[in-house]
Amino acid sequence: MQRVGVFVCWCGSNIAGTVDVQAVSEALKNEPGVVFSTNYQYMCSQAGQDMIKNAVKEHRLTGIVVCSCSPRMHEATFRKTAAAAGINPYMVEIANIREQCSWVHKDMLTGTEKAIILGKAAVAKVNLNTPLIPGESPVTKRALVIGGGIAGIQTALDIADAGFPVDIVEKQPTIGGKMAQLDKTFPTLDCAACILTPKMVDVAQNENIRIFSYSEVTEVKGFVGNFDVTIKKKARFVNEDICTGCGACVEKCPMKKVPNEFNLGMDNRHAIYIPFAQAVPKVATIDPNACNMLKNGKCGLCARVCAAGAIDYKQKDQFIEEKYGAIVVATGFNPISMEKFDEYAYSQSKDVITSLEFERLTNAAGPSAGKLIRPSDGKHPHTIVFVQCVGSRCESCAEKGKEYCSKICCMYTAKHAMLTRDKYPDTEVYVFYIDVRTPGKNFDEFYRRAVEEYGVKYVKGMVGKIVPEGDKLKVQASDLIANRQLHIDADLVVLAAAIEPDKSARPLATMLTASMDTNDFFTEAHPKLRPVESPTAGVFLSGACQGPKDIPETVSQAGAAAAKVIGLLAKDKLMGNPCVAQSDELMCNGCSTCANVCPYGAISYEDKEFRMPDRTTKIRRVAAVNPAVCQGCGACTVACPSGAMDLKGFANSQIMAEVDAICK
Amino acid sequence: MQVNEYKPLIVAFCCNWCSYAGADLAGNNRLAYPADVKIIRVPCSCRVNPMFILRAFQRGADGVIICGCHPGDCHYTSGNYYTRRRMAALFSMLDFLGIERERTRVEWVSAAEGAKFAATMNDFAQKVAALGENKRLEDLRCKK
Amino acid sequence: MENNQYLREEIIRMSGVNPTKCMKCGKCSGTCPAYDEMEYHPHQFVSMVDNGEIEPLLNSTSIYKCLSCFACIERCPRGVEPAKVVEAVRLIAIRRQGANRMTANDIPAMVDEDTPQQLLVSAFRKYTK
Amino acid sequence: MLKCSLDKIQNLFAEISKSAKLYLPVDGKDGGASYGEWSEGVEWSGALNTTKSPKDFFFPQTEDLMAFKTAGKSIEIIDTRSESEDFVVFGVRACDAKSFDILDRVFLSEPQDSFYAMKRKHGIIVTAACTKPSETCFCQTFGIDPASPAGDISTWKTADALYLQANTEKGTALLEKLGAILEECSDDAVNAQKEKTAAIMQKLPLKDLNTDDFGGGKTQELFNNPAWDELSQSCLGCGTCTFVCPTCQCYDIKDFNTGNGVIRYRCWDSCMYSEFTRMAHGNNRLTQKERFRQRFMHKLVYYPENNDGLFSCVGCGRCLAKCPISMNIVKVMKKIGGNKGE
Amino acid sequence: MQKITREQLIEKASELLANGTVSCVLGWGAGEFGYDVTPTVFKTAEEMKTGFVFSDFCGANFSKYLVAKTQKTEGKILVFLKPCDTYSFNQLLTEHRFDREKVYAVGIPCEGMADISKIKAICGEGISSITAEGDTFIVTTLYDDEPIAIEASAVLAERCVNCKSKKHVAYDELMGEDGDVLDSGRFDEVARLEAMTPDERFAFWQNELSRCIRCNACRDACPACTCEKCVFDNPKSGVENKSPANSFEEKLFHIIRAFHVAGRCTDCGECSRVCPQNIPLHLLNRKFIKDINEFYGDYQAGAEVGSRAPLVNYTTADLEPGEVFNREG
Repeated sequence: MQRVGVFVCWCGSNIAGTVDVQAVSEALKNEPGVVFSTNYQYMCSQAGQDMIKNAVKEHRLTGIVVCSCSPRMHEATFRKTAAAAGINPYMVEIANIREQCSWVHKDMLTGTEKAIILGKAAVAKVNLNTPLIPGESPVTKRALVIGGGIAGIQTALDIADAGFPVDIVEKQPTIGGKMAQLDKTFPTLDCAACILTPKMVDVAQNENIRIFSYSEVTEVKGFVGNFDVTIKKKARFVNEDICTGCGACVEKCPMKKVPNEFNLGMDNRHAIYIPFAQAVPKVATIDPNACNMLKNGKCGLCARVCAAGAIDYKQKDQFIEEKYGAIVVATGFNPISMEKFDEYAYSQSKDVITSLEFERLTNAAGPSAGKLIRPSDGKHPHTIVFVQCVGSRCESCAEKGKEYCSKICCMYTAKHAMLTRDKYPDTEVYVFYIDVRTPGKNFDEFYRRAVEEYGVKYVKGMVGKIVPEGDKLKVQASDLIANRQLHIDADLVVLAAAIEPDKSARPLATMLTASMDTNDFFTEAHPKLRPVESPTAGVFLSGACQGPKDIPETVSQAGAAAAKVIGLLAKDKLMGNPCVAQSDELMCNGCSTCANVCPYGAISYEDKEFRMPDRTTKIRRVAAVNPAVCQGCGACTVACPSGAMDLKGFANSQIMAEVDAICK
Repeated sequence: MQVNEYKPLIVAFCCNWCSYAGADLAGNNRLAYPADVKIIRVPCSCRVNPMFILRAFQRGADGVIICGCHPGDCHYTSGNYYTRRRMAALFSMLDFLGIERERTRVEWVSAAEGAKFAATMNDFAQKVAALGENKRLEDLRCKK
Repeated sequence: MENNQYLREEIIRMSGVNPTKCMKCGKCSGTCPAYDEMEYHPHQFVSMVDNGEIEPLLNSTSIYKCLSCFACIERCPRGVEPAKVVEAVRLIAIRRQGANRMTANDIPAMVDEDTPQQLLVSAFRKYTK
Repeated sequence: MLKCSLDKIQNLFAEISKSAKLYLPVDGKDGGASYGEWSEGVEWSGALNTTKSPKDFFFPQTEDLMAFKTAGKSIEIIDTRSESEDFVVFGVRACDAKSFDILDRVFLSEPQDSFYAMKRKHGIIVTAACTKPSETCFCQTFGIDPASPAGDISTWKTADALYLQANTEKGTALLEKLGAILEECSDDAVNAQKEKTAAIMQKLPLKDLNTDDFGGGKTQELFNNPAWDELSQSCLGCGTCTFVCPTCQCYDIKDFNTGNGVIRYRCWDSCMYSEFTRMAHGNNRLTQKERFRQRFMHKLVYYPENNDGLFSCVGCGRCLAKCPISMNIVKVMKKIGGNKGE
Repeated sequence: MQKITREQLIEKASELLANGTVSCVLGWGAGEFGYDVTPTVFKTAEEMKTGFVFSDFCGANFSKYLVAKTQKTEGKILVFLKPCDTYSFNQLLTEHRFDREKVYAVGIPCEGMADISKIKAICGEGISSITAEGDTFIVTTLYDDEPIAIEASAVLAERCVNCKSKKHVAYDELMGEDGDVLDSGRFDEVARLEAMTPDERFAFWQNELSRCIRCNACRDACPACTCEKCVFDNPKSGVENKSPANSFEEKLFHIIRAFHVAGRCTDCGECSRVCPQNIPLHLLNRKFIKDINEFYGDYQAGAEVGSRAPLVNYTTADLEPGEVFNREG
C-alpha cells in the first residue's frame, strides 16, 4: 500500500474562487492510501514545493497527488520536487482542478464536488503507480546515408566535418544523382557540374566518408543509436581498389550499343562503362546484361587491355554488415513516365522530350555536345514549346499523374526557355502554364527576366493535344487571357514532367519502419517543427525523398538533417521515456498483432524457452518492446487481446482505477 | 429526485497532446461545460481499450466520449487512425446489442480547439441527458 | 441572382460536376476541336457556371456547338468534366423551350450518304427535350 | 395414488402456485428446455430434461454471501441473508432427484452450508418419471430407476392424466393443499408405464455400463493409468460438463468491488479451469490432464470413498450431449475401467 | 453426404505414416452413438482402422489443436482440413501460433456437416442409429420401429447452410476437387437484426445472452482464441470472472470476446456449435465481419497467410465512428 500525500493548490483565487479547497483536502484524507492531506495558496511556489518535500520526509510518503493546474503546466515541476524529496518522479499524479474544473464551472458546490472526484481518481491511480526509471542505450557513432545525390552528399559532408564517420550507399555506379545530369542551375545559372563535382571530390577524399557505390541496403534491424544494416555491394566485375579509371577497357569494349542511362537513352555506351567523366568513384562497371563475356563467356577483351588487372568476371554480390547510430534517407526523385500521356505524343515523336532530357541535350557533355538539336533529325529547332504541369496537380487519373505540385518545374522551365533564347535568338519559345510559382529568393525576378529580357512567350493556358505531322509537331492549346485557341507548328516540345519519389523508397521505408504518405514521400515527425526527422527515432530525411525540392532547399535540409544526426551521435547514451509499453512474456502468445500497429517498429519477437507446468520446457515466440524506440502511445496495448501488453505509467489497472473512482 | 434534475455522468478520455490541451484551453478561455464531464488523460486516443468504456458504463457512466487529435495530426502519427477503426466497430456492435448509440462518441479536438471542446461536451451532455440514465449497460451491484 | 444560384445548383446536380475543382489551366479548351465554333469555351462554361453567370450560356449557340466528343473530360487533370456541364446547360435550355427543335419525323429528310448516322443520333439527342 | 386429468393440469399448476412459487421445465425458442417460473399459460415442456440441472435452485450459479460497505476508512459488514420463501420445483427427473442426495452430503454435512440448507428447507421437489429415456441416459449404471423417481412428490404422466404420490411430509402437505383437483385412483396405469419404460431401458446403448472398476480405494490403481493422457488430450478445458452437471458442487468465493464497498459472492467453479483452486503458491493441478483426471477421479473414486460408496454421477447424460468434443464420463469409464460395456 | 470416405482417408493416412511423411494423425475418433466424435491423435494405421471415423458429423474444427500438438509432437502431424478449417489454419499461421513445417495438411472436400440437434428436433431423443443413404439420413430410435427419413439438407449445421467457401486456402495435398468461394447468405440474419429497432435488438440479445452459463466453451473451442491466458481468466486484468453474475457481465464477456477476435475470426462457427445453451454467438462475430467488410472493404480472415487484419490497419480516409450510423438508410 502506498502512503499518499495530497496537496491541494488554491492557485490564489484561480482555484479557491470556485473550489472549496479546504473541503477537497478534507475529503481526500479518507481515501485509501492517503496519510496526509493539505492545501496551500501556491503549490508550485518554492514554499509550496518545500511543503511537499517536508511532508514526504515527515509522513514517509511514497506517492504524491497534487490537485492544481493542468499537468501540462506543472507536472514536470512537481516531478522534480518529488525527485528532490527522494521519491521517484513518476510517483506523482496531478488532478487538474483548474483548467478542467474551477475555470469552467461557476458554482462553488459543483466545482468542489468535481474537484473531489478528480482528486479521488488521481489518488486511485497513484495507489497503483510504480517507480519508473528511464532506460539507457548506447550510441554507435557512425551514420549511414542512403542515396548519393546532392542531398546525401551534403549530409555526409556535414556529418563528416563534425568528426563522425559516415557511409554513403548509392545504387548507381557513381554518386552525384540527378544534379550531375543537369546543365545549369537556377536562379544563378551556375553550371551544375562546376558546383557539384568539387563536392563529389570532397566526399571521395574525406577520411570520415566511405562510399558504397553500386550498392543497396537490404536489411535494417535495431533502433535509434543501434542500427544493424546489411548492405549489398552488387558485383561490378571490376576490382574497385585496383581500377584507375583510365578508360582503356571502355574504348576497347566491342559492345557499343547499350542505351546510355546517364543520357536518358539518347545515345549509347559500352558494356563496360564509366557513367561520366567526373564519376566518383571513377571506376569502370560491367553491365552484366550487355557484356558478352558474362553472358556467354566469349570476349574478355577488357581484361586483356586492363593494365591494372582490375577486371574480375567472377566477382559476386557482396554483403556487408555494419552498425550505425543514425540513418539518413536521401533517396531522391525521378521524373514520372510520360508513356501514358497520349495527348502529348511523347511515345510517338522523338521531338517531344522531357525537361531532364532537355538538360542533357543542352549539356556540353551530353549526347549532342551541348548543341540544341531535334533528336529526330539533328536539325536546329526554331519553334519550341514548353508545357508545364505535365502530370503534376493531376487528380483525375492516379495512374498517369500526381496530385501534388512538383515545385521545381516552373523555375527550370523558365531557365530552359531563357537559355534557349539566349543561345539561339532565332528561336521562338512558348511556355504554357497554369500558374507560375516562383516563391524563392530571386526566383520571380528570374522568371520575369525570361519574359522581359529574353522574350519568352508565356501563355496562360494548357496544351490540349500535340499531333506529329511531317517534321512538325502540331500543338493545339488554349490561350486563356486572349480567349482563343492557339495552333502552333513546333519543332520541339519539352514536357515538364512531374517528379515522384524513387521506387526504392517504399521497400526501404518498410525496412526502416518509417512511415510514408500515399505518394510514397517519407513522412516527417512533425510537418513544421520536426521537418527533417522521420517519426521513427534515429531515421532522418534529406532532400526530395520527403517532398519535391529544388537544390537550395535540398542542401539546406541536408544540412539540417546532418545537424540532427550530429546532435544524436554526440551523445554517449540515449535516455528514454519510461512510460513505454511492456510485454508480459508469460501471457504473450507471439501473434504479432501488436507489432502490426506499432508506428515505431519498437516491437520485435524472440523465441524464448519457458518451463512448463508439467516440468517440460517449451519454446515460444514472444514480443519484446525496445524501450529506446517505443514512444508510449499504447496502440499495442489495445491490439493485444490477452492484455499481455501494458503501458507503464498508463497501465490498464491504473486507467480502470480512475474510471472506477470517477464513476462511483 | 425530479426528472429535470437528472445529470448524466460522462467520462471523457482525452489524448494528452491535442484534446487534453484543448480541454485546458477551454478552461483558459473560461468556456463552461457541465461538471458531470470528467476527463481521464491518456497518452493517445488509441490507448483507450473497449474494456475501459464498458467499465465506465458498468460503474454508472451514462455516456463515454473519446477525444483525440484530428486524423493526420496524431502525435504518434497513426494512433487515432486505429482509434477510429476500433471505435467504429465497437460502437456499431453496441448499437447491434440495442445499446443507445448516442451514449458513445469519438470527437477530434485539437489543442487549439478549446471552443470546440466545450461545445462538444455541452452537446454530448445534452444528448446523453435526453436519453436518461444508462440502463442497458449498468451493473446494479454498483448502485448499491 | 437567386435564380442564378438555383440554376448553378441545378447544373451541378444534373452534371455531377464540382466546378470548384477546376484550377483554370485551360487544357479543356486547349484540346477542344469545336473551339473556334464556340462563343463560350469549355473552361468558360465551368467558370461561368461556378460564378452563376448562366443566362449568357443559355442564350449562346455554344451549347449546340459542343460535339460531346469528351476530349475535355479525358484530358482534364482535375477530373472536372466540362462536357457534362455543357450538356447540363443545354438540357436547361431545352427544357425552357416550348417545343422540340427536332422531331423524329424530321430525320428521314436529313438522311443522305454523306451524313454520318451517329451525327443524326447525336443531333436528335441534342435538339430534343 | 392420486391423479389429475391432463386437461386440468393448468389448474393444478395454478393451485400449487397459490402457496409457493412454481418452477417447471419450459421449452425455449432455441429448442432446449430450461426451468421457468409458472404463470398462467406457461406450458410444461415435453422434453426429456433441461439443459441446466435443477441444482441451480439450491446452489445457484452466482449467490451473494455478504457485503462490506466502506465509508472513509471504516468498513461495515452487512449480512445479506434473508429467509427464503417456499418454492416448488416441478418435473425433476429421477437422475436429477438423486443428485440432491449427492449435493446434500456435501452441503448439509457439518459445518452446514446455511445458504444451501435454507433453500433445501423451503424447496419442494416434484419429480416426473421418464417414459422415453434417451441414448445418452445411463442412470441405471448408478442404480437409479427413471420410472420411479424420488423427490417430495413423484409423478407419472400418461396419455390422459398425471399420477401423483407423496414421498415426504413436505410432499404430503402440498398434495393436501391441492384438494379437489386430485382424485384417488389405482396404480395400474403407473405400473403399466413402468413396465414399458423398463423395456426401453433394456435397449439403451449404455445399459451395460457398470461401476465395478470404480469406487473407494481405487486411487492407487487408477491414478497413474496411462490412458489419462490419451483421454485428456482433446479436452478444451472449458466448463461445459461441470456447469450442466447436476452433481458438480465446486464453487469459488470472490469479492466484487462496487466502488462503494464489496459484495462477496460465490459462483460455480470448474475443476477444468486453469484457475481452479489457485492458491498463494499457484495452482496445484498444472496441466489439463491433471484437471481432467481430477474431475473423473472425484466422481468415481474420491467421492464414493468418502460417502459410503455413493458415486457422484447420476447418469443424466448432459455432459454426453453437451461436451464440445464429445469426451465424457462414459468414455472415461470404458477406457480406464477396461469396461467395454458389452 | 460426404464425397470422400473414411476408407479413403485411412488409406491416405496409412500411406503417409508408412512412408514416414508424418508421425501421427489428428483425426476424428469414433464415439458411442455415431454422431459424437472426439478429436483424437492416431499413431498407427491400425489405430485408425478401429477408432477413426469420418461422417456427416465431423464438423469440429481441428486447427486449434495444432497449437499444442505441434509443440509436443516429434515429426509431422497429418491433419485433414475441410475448406472452412483451412481459413482457421491460415489465420493461426498468420499469428505464428504453430510451425507450418510440423504439419502435413490434406485438404478434403466437404458437403456440409449435419447438426445433431436439428435431427433431434425432428426425431426426438433416443436415437439408436443414423445411416446416410444418398442425400437422406435414415434415423431409427429406441422407441419407434419405423425409421425416419430426413433430407440431409434440412439438418445441415447453420454454418454449412451459410457456407462461405468450398475452396481450400491451405494444404500440402488435396484429396478430391477444390471448390469455390461461395456467395452465402451468412449476413442475412445480422441484417435482419440490424433492421430491428434498438429496443427489439436489446430484447433479443438480453434473452439470448441471459442463458449464458459462462462455461467458456465458445472461447475454448474458438481457433482465434489462443491466448496463453485469457483476460477473463486473469485476475490481474480487472475483468476476470467465472460466472455471468448479471446481465452486464454476460454482455461484457461476449462483446469483448467478439471484439478480440474481430478481424481475426474466420467465421468457422465453432462458438455457436459448442454453446450448450444454443446462443447464436456467431452473429456477434458476423456483425463485426459485416461491418468491417462494409466499412473497410471485403476482408476474409485466413484467406491468406500474413494478411493484416482490418482492426490493426487503417487508411487516412476511413469513415468516422459517427458516420457508421448515418450511412444506414
